Amino acid sequence: MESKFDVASVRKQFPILEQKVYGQPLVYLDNAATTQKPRSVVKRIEDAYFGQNANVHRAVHLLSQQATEAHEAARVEVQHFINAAESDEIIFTRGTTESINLVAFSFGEAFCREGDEILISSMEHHSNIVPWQMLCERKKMHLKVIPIDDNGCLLFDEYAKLLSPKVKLLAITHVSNVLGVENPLRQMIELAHSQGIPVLVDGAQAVAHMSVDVQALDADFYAFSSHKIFGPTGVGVLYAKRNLLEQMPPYQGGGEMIDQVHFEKTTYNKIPFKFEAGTPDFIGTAALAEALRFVEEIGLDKIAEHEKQLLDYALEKLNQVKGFQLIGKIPERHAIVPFLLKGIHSYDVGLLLDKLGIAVRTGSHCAQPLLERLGMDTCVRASFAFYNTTEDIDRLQAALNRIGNMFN
Amino acid sequence: MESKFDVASVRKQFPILEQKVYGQPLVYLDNAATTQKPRSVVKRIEDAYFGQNANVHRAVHLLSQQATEAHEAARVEVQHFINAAESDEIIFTRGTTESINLVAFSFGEAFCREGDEILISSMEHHSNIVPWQMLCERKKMHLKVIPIDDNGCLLFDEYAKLLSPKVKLLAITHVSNVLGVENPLRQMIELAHSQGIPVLVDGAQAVAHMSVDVQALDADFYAFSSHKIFGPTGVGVLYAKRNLLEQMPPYQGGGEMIDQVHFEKTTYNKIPFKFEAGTPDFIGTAALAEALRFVEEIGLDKIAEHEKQLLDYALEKLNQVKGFQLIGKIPERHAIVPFLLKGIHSYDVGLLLDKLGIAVRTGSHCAQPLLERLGMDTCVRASFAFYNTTEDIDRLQAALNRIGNMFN
Amino acid sequence: MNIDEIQENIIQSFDEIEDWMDKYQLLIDMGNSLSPLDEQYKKPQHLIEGCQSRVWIHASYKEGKVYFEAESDTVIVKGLVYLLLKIFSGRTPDEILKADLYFIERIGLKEHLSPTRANGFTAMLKQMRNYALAFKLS
Amino acid sequence: MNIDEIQENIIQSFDEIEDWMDKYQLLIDMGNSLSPLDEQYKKPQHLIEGCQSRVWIHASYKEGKVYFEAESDTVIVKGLVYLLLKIFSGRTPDEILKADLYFIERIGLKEHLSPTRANGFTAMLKQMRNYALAFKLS
Ligand SMILES: Cc1ncc(COP(=O)(O)O)c(C=O)c1O
Ligand SMILES: Cc1ncc(COP(=O)(O)O)c(C=O)c1O
Repeated sequence: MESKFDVASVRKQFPILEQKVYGQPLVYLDNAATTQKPRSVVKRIEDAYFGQNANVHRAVHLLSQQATEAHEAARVEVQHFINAAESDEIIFTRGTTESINLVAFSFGEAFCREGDEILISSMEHHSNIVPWQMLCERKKMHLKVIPIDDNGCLLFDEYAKLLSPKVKLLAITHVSNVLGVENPLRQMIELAHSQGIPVLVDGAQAVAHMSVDVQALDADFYAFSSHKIFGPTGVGVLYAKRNLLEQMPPYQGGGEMIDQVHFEKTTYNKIPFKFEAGTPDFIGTAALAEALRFVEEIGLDKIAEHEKQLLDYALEKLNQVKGFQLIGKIPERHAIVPFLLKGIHSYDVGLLLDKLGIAVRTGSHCAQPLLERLGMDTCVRASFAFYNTTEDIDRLQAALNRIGNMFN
Repeated sequence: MESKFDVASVRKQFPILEQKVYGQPLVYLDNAATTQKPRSVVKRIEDAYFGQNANVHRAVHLLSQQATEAHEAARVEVQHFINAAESDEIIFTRGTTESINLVAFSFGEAFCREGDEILISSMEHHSNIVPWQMLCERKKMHLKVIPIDDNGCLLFDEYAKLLSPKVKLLAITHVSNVLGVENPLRQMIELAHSQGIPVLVDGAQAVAHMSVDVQALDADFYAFSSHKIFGPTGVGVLYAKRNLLEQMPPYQGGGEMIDQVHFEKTTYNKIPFKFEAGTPDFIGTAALAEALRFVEEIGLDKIAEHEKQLLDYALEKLNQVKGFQLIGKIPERHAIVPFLLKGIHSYDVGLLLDKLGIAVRTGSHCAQPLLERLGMDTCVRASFAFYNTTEDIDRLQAALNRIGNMFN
Repeated sequence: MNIDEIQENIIQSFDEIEDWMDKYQLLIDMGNSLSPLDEQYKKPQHLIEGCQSRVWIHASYKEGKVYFEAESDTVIVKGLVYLLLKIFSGRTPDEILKADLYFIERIGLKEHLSPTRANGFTAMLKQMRNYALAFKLS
Repeated sequence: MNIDEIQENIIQSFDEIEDWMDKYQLLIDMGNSLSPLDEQYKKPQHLIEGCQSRVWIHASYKEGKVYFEAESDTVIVKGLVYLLLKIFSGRTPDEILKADLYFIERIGLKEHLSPTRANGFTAMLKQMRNYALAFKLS
């Protein structure tokens, strides 16, 4: 395979990839769960702790000013990364899950009443299901689910039928974390907007693999996690349109999210601070900015191209494995290969792959309803990042062949 | 001053303390806002990212197992640090603020009804005020406030009078972040419990300065932030008694907090996972454990002793500064000196101290109602950690003298 | 043979094998040789659900001894179950309750004992002890 | 003198000073020399509230020129206000709107322009421009 960027030199930036597992060089194919970090990200953390660590937004002293500047510069970096109109529309959270919970609460308080509906799809991650179930339970609302076909593709006509004035929000994943299928967001959002329905996009599995433009998508909310895009754990992003954020009440109280606090009456700060209660993870946000710069320097186009080649290569190679069953025939698949080995439980497959130095994920991938719909309890998922190579795939293929032989 | 531990060698573990600010060696006296990090904590972060970074609780592969073990070992470390009965009673959050918001929501949902009351004190940080105001607004409840005297000490008799069957929870700070005053928690909790009222303690300003035993206190909830105890930003702790946690509904949905997800009905995981939605900051928790080990190795008794000596020394020295006005005459003060310089705005004081290399905090310290009660808008706060020295105090004293002269 | 002798036997047969994959091959072979659980026992009340796999277990008590039958949907867990039955089935409740199960760690499979709930193995072990206790008190 | 000439003047007087504390001494002296704002203007409608300090500002328009009076509760911000008034007061709206205020950065005080709201200085600057615009359109 010819790749447009030098994967070997990119890999050098990820020390963990040199590690051995049970004596075998690590093949890390669990990137959809979390990604590895380049040196620059970890160095940023170290430099920040040893050079400019002080609480942000609060003090007049130099360290605090530097920390605040780094934190706010990270907001601008994120803004540019997803092409938001203003940096005030970027809210830092702990992760995709918290971003969605924030919307479920605050949007729910502002806009939802008994009898209203929230629309999601059958392929959502639990983090884009449970917050809505909790909202629906609290407010006596209904959760409606867009069905998918047997391949895992969303049924657009069914979606269209489910739209109604009762629907207060569509919450949909950009890319499925099990199937890698990309949803037709532009058309979906256009249709929802034509009926005045705002749309939240769960971008957890998209941002590391394709260039995202929230304005072009016209998404009202867009959520993702730093740790899935080569950044630190503990940080997430919620993009939201100003106009919605301004109408929504705060989610958590305390710290810098206030304007004036009196026991009788408290007024809130302006956005984004209204939604950032407590000391933010200002070291984490600075490190996330570093990760985004790392990705931008490689270029998402090159990343997508490399991953596409990897995926094609993987499908070709793995299809040669006896008993290999790819899950879902999908036209546009991103960086994820979900599969079963016929007659072998995926737990056994994952466990033995580990002993051969290959990290994949098995189980229900926090998407039980999707697996149930596809008629299975668990599956194996190999998921890529730009640092993966065709050799990784070769190792996977060889390992699966070997494992297959162990069960006969 | 003679100290029982070698502050010079301890300081070597904190590279940031060697930094220069405007050409002057840094004197960091803003520890109540956030603390600096020892090498071991930052090294732990680096080692974890480059050695065992994988999503926790989810996969069968080795990296994930190692990350999970480290994360769960951190829970046990926290348990021992505050002497909780079980590690299941330790919930990881983003910080004190989120811990309190979690309780305000989940306890509120489980136990509070229209007309009920929440009791707080006049000296609370905004993070222990606003969440309760939001709860009270949502549930049409009332926030009651225990008054303080002119020195900032809680009026115990008034507290006793405010207890009633309507009070569903007392939420009180362990140590005030402005005054450094410690509240008589044992007596307060005993009295509250005698009337069946559970107690949440905001421990943000306590844990780095004294040994905390949640069982001895008999606190029902205890919240603190990693970044205020030499650990990383973005991590916090909520201790809560099992029996309460089991009765409370989850706060956020998604990820590992579930047992089974069906669109019709979702069941939740057991504690602590029920309250930890989404990918936790497993690198942060491991680094927090490292910070707690660092503190334990020095020993909180020694730390308290050193800080007491520092405080005495500071009060003696600063009282010699012309126009120095200590805020609050308090018997038991911890590591915090709040003051005004007569006739000089605290913003001007803080700004000029910064130019002399001294970092303090000025403003209302996220405790506007307290400052209002004490008859001021802002004040200057110098706050210590164990790595501060008498030389730091000398520098502060000299700087204040110099600043005083600039305004005449 | 008593429980510890069986454990030593097991440890020895795994110790002879160097390669990880060969150890697992042995476990798989053991799993495949486990006699299937009678369909009547594959009911929810006998099910122990892990996050990724399931174990069904049935116990009976005859003449002071506990007999276990069990099965799992994954072959590797079945292999572990095979070993457990070899050790526990046909023992008195006291033997079971007093036993110190060290073989799992010694053969390098302690990951299966991790508190994460990937497989139902740990829960099954607990369940076997519960059965023993219940029979003892009955 | 036009706005830029005044800025150059200011820069020069600060450039002559080496020590940070002496620069601030100059600012403090300027602040102390600022004539107090008439009490009638110290009303909420003229107040710009920072997180740590306040600025009151009043503007009037006479014969095509904008006159500002202002005050702050901190002397250092008063010093900055003094400089701003020196530059802006008595100018036409167009001069104010077109002005590029570079002196603050050049004298090393750009921290006061940070978007954090510690002092009300940035907001005051914006407010002065707003006044100019309003008078221009009136
Ligand atoms: C007493 C007290 N409570 C709560 C907090 C909030 O902590 P955090 O901002 O880490 O959530 C602080 C610190 O700012 C504090 O001092
Ligand atoms: C599609 C999708 N949504 C949401 C999440 C939750 O992300 P996090 O656990 O970082 O909050 C994930 C990852 O687990 C995901 O893949």
